[in-house]
Amino acid sequence: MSATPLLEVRGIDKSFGPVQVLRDVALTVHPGEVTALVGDNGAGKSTLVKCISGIHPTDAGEFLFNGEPVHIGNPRDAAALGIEVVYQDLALCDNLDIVQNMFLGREKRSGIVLDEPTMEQLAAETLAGLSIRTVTSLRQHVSSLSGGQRQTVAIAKAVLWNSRLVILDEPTAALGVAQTAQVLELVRRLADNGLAVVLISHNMNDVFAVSDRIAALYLGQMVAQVKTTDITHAQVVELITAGRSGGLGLATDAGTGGNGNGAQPADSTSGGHR
Amino acid sequence: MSATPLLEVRGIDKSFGPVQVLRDVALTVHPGEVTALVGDNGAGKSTLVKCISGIHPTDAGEFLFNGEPVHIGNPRDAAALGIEVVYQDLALCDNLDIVQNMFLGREKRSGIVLDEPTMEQLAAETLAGLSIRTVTSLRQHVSSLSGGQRQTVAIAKAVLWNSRLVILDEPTAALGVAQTAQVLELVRRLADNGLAVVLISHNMNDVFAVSDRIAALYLGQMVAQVKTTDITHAQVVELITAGRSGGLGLATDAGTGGNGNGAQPADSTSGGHR
Amino acid sequence: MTTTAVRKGGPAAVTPPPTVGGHVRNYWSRVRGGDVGALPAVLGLIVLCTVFAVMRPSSFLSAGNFANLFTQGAAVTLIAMGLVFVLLLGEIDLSAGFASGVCAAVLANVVTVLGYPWWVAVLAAVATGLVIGTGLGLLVAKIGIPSFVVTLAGFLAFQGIVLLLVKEGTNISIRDNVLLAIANRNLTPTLGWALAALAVVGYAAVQLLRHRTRLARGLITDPIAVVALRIGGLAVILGTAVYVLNLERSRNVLFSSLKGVPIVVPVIAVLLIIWTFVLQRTSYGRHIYAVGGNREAARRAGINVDRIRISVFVICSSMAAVGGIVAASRANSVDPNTGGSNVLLYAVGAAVIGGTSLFGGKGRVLDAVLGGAVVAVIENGMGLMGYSAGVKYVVTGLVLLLAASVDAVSRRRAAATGTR
Amino acid sequence: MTTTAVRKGGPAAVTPPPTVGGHVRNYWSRVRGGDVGALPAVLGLIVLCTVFAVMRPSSFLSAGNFANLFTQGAAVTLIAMGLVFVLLLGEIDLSAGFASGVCAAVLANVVTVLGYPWWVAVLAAVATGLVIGTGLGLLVAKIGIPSFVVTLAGFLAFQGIVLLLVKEGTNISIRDNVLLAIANRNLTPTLGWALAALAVVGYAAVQLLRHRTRLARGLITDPIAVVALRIGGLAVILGTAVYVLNLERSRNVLFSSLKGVPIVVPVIAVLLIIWTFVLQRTSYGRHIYAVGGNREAARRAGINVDRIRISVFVICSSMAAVGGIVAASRANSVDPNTGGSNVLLYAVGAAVIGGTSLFGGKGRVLDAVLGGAVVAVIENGMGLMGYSAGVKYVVTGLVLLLAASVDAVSRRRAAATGTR
Amino acid sequence: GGDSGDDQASSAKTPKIGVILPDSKSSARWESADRRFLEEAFKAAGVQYDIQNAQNDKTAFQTIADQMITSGVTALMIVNLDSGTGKAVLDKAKSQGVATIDYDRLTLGGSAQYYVSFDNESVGKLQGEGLVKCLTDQSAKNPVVAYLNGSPTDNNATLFKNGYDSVLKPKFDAKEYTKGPEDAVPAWDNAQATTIFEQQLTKANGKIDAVLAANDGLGNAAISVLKKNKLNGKVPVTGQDATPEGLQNILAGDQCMTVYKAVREEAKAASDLAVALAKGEKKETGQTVKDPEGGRDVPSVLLTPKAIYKENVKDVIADGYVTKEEVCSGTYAKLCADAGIS
Ligand SMILES: Nc1ncnc2c1ncn2[C@@H]1O[C@H](COP(=O)(O)OP(=O)(O)OP(=O)(O)O)[C@@H](O)[C@H]1O
Ligand SMILES: Nc1ncnc2c1ncn2[C@@H]1O[C@H](COP(=O)(O)OP(=O)(O)OP(=O)(O)O)[C@@H](O)[C@H]1O
Ligand SMILES: [Mg+2]
Ligand SMILES: [Mg+2]
Repeated sequence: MSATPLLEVRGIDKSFGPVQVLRDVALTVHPGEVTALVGDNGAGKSTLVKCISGIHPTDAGEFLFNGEPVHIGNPRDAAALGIEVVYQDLALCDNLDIVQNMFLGREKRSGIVLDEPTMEQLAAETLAGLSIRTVTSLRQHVSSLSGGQRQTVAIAKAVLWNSRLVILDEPTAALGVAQTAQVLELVRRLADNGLAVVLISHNMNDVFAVSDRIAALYLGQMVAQVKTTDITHAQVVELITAGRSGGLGLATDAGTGGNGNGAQPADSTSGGHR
Repeated sequence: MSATPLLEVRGIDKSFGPVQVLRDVALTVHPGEVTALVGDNGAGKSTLVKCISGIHPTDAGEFLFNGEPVHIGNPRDAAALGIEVVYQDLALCDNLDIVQNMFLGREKRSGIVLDEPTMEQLAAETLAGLSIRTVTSLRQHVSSLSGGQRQTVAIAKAVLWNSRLVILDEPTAALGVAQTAQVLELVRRLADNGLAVVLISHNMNDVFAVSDRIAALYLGQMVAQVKTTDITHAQVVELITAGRSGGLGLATDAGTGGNGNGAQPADSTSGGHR
Repeated sequence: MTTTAVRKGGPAAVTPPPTVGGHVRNYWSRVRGGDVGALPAVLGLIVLCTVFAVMRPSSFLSAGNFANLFTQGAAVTLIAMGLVFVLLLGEIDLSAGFASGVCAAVLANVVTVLGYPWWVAVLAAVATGLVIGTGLGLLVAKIGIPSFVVTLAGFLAFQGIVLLLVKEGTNISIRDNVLLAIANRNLTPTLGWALAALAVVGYAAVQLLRHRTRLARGLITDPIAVVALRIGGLAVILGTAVYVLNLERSRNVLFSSLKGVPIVVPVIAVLLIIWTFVLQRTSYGRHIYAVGGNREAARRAGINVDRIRISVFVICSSMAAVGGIVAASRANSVDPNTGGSNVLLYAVGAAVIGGTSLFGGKGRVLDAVLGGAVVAVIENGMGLMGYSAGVKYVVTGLVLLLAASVDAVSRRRAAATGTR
Repeated sequence: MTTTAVRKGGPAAVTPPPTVGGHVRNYWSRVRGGDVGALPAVLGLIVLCTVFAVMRPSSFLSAGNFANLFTQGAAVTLIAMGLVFVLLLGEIDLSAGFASGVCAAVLANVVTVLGYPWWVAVLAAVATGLVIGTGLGLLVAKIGIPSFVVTLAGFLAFQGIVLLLVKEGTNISIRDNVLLAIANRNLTPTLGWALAALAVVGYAAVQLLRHRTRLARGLITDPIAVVALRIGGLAVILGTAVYVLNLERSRNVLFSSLKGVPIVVPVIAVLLIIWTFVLQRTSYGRHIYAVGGNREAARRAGINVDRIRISVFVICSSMAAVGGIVAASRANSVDPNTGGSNVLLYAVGAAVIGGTSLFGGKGRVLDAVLGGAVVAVIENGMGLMGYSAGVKYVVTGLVLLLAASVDAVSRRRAAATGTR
Repeated sequence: GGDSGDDQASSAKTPKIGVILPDSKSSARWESADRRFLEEAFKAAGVQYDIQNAQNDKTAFQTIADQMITSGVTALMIVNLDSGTGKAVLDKAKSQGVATIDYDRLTLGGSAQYYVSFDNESVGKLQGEGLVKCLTDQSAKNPVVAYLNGSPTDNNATLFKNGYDSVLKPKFDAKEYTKGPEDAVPAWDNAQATTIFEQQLTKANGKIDAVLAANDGLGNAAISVLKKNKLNGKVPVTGQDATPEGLQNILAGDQCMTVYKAVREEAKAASDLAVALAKGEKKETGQTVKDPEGGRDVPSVLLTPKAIYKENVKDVIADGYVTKEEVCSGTYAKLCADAGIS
């Protein structure tokens, strides 16, 4: 674990019309670590990810990347910082084939011409590492893929690049047994190579198997961010479903949107609202 | 377990253009039982479900419902037989709200006018049984729901009706811990009430927790259909990934599309191709 | 900022707006969140009217001009109302304009050439619309030709049929008084007031009944004060409109008197109410939205998608027939250009300006009326400006753009907050 | 039926079609599976040509008529080629027709009224197209007005601008020989053969190079025999066409000789190759498909969606300018109807008939050419039939429907197998 | 804009004349000639006026009429798009006490106080006679004559056709001439006319010896195809409207003749009547036209159109209808000089 976190977000508020989905959320992500983001359905996990990756503008909050304040206005900004995301709603172009989707926005070229052979080779290699055995052709449109195959393409797309932070929103939800194992192994390998990884999952076994830290969202508030070794399975489930567990989590039921977590040093600074 | 199966399909072939996805598949579903359908990514589980529910026409094969031969040409035919399906690619109308989606195609009416209050009440009650706590309003468009919330709406939609066979394609993939438990409990309850339930899942714990029988697909072939009590966790994983396990599964690697399963009585009849 | 717990309890837990203030706040944050409803179109309309009122104060703002507005926009609005149904499915009907021409030509032939009474002619015209719509719908839904191509073929063929029906280059006059009255006469002032009162009372009854039912079932409902406000609002708007239209607007009262609500106004109003009811309160309407939003999901829900697709073309062509009848009545005749020139583009434009999406799943019949009003105001206002032909086209385009950008900018937040 | 294991091995495991027979079988099952490519449009075209050839054997099948076909369809085809880009994003450009009119009017003014040389005029016309496209694109992408409304406003405004540019109703003649040559003159027979040979050699080089690269990398590739077959096919088609066009088609050889490939043919061919290259082989083209297929996914992949949206309008209007230049050349003059009447509908129709989707994400520039050919054949054939105006419209509509249903029926299996 | 009127209600008593022109595309005359000459005449008479163009759209036509009545015109002059709308407008105006004039086109069954026009049938007649003259000059034997009629939706096109048919039909019947292909050109669209004529030529296997084109635009379309087939100058083509382009084609020998309508005179006559009516005066025209539908004798001023051949192109220029600069540009300067245009 290194001293400066790779990404630090503070005081994030986000509303959709009358509904406030995130309130004063803070999150710290360290390089070389897998941070698991857990929370109930509708807690705001995907929304938080989309705020970080520049898809949704935030109502308030600040982003520090490598200790520097940054502004992420759209997905291009995020990509420029080296942030790669696998979204829960996969966001593949159904009218393009597997290779085209995997290299979308960052096509390999020779001159101005697309370098299809290179892309096809790279795609094949990456997919081979993800145990997907039933894809008939890499030139198949993604609309004809099974749920798990689509998921795999989205994951493969994100790990193709030399990024610094990889965020995976429920990447194994549609995957089979072998494929899930491969992805978890991949996640671990990425972190071991020095990348920061954020993993969203509802599967506690997976979370405890690969993560270094666990951050728990409850009804749009960050109720805890602790080391995986410092917390038990049961405690996490309690945090997810009730918002607190023992000393962790919300102080009172209708408290000010505090970040009652144990492992976050910059806690006091994130109280300010803009 | 009753004598005549509620649904029996035999000799199903299905190709998409040059790719044959299902070959000579047979499946038997009994009322009062949960039949788990397992298989690797791309094995053809969702395709089989879509053939049963009339979404895809089959190239060959026959359907027996309650022992009677039936033709299922489109989803309306399936609905008329009392077959309800939760699809993996949920198929909700993003431009409609939760209540409208749940009653789509079977709206409650008083006279010719839609009976909105009744529908709203029924929807609220059904959703309440599925532990979804973060839905702001039942009049929210489903496009604004989180992944798990959408999943829950789709499940709630399927169980609203007095059906005889409920098929759920990876229903818990996006669900949180508590919601998953609720859905599994619901699945069990449906079967105990005498319905036939088909559950597709990649999670072996869930499969063993609720199912009475397990049917395994491998590369488009049905390699086994056995009682859950007759098989072990490891054996199922082996069937999924390799297509056979001990005496179960494919006889040879390139065998004729046989149904080498133990628990299916009408095995010999399903060999005929049309 | 202290945050109160907004969400708790069961799945139906909602922030109930129990007070008027709360309701207003709720509405405002909905608007800010992009759920703007009719607001942008109305704003666009207000901007337009202001512009024209400033430039031509006496003529644009006169009672006579206000009455003209309705008859001028009626045919396009009626065709646009039918088009909304087709657009809701993400289809298009390019032939609607000339379909209205064909129906008008049938009307004229039956009433003038063959000499049948007016109601036979009207029935014949609407029946023609039904047949046309069925044909188009079958080709689209059963054979699977894209609606753009089918209706482009219809656009050409119907143009030819109109020509054949009116015998190449001449025109057929309409002399029947009932038919002529539709677009040219007015209700008596008393009848105008009576209909307005009926509308307000009916609206109040529906709203209050709904309020009571929902309260009784324990469902969330708007506070009674808001309901009363809505009813009051309608009463004020209708009252003002009827009052203005009942003013004397003859240029020369000695010659003749001219006052009252134009007959097309209740015609449009009744059709608006009927079609809105169909779309919002029947399962048929619900299915239209479903097929438009996600055809595959609708099919999986057991909806007979083909039937829905055919039916919208039938509705569209029938409304085109009604539009054609009004156009024929207004022109006192039918000629080969009836339903031609810009009628179709204006009708589709009206629906789109009102807020109906070309991609299906989003739209209301009211959109057609509001958008039709925008188109009518532009035509009406431009008619008062006295530009030469070229300049007039250019300015019309710019004014349309102005109205549309007011609309677009006020919808802006929708995209910003991700609610689309 | 014995099933051999079709799928095994790693993710890139595919059934390689190593033999010609295998390749043919593979193609056929792809067609049966709904992946039909250009086949339906070509079938429709064949049916149309057969119908006209049977009804008017001597005149329809003459070399002269074959040459006419190209010049008659050129302007619509060029505009349709640009429209494909806009349609690929699921947008529409209703103003393309009159935009071509504006550009043609600029051309005529610069060359005839101001007396500049032809190339200045062409540059001015294309520059006008660029400016128009940029304006439309900015309004759509930056202000967020639906493209239907923006281009409807453009449709009106440009109509006015054409009127103003041609001084409200007069024609401006074009007397410049170079400009007149574009749509009215032919290549010399030798040059025709040379260009055809060049095209075949170029195609062969590209195909063989690609084949070699893929083989070298160990990727799946078509068997060399199939590649050779394709090259041979192109050679035969081009050879026949050039041969027929190089036949003498003057009515009276004593007066003058008339033979060779019309100049518009290489113009269209070059633009077809350029734009196909852009769409299929550059990342810009890839991004157009991505934005059209799923705008949100494209945005998330870091594509600058606004820039893409603006650029397609620029391309569309520039191609409209080229179409306008050809139209002006063909008519020897520019009048207020240039780019008006049915030009726009025919152009969009051409793209859609060719197989481009109105919903975005699906289409090729070749579609515009094939669809343009369908439209041109219909107009050409109908011109030989000698019907009265009314009957002609009706029959044109029906013939269009015929061509489209051949297309729809041959696409049928696509829907049946679920591959769309 | 030509609206010289202020927008005040007080203007109700002062005379104000509204004019509705039909379109700007079927013929160049409406916007480039009629508007100009009417404006000149009204300005000279010192009355307020408002001239608008309905762009071939009946709805717009009625809307403009409504607006003019609303804005207080005292006399309304219309060129109807068809008799139905025309009648509706005239009747409405009459019921509001507004005086009315039919300009150029008679509204059948209408109620206009005056009718001022060229005789459209005689325009067609001149075209027919012109074609016969050119063919006779060429001493053509049994020539094949193709027709390019005007818009099928335009009643005037029918009237022109009646005119030239009255001249040519006897020739066809007498087997002196052969009737070639005949097509109507939708919306008078020149681009479509090009294709239509090209197909006529293909259909006739190149055997077309004369083209009766209903106006100069259609004529030019035919000429462009003839040029392509190197037949220009050998096949006489007619026209109408005396546009600069048509006159140039005549000078170059590609077009046989055009029909010139002295719009200035027509405009002058109409504006005189309108000014009188607007002031509440009555004027005698000494001539009437029978309305076949209403059975009414409408007081009329009828002007005669004039056939223009190479010899008298200069008359059009001398009249100020087109300028010498418009016609005699570039290569045409020499041709102009040859034709005696100075
Ligand atoms: N575009 C939107 N408009 C309105 N509300 C939204 C929108 N997107 C999300 N929400 C709401 O925000 C809340 C959080 O959604 P989010 O998708 O972040 O949940 P999540 O934690 O990812 O849940 P899950 O585990 O089910 O994926 C939900 O209540 C959802 O209804
Ligand atoms: N419409 C289609 N066109 C072509 N191929 C298809 C189509 N639908 C599915 N396939 C192919 O059929 C195979 C089986 O797909 P299916 O969706 O049934 O898998 P599955 O067992 O449900 O997998 P998962 O667990 O990933 O959901 C896959 O290889 C897929 O690529
Ligand atoms: Mg989520
Ligand atoms: Mg599946």
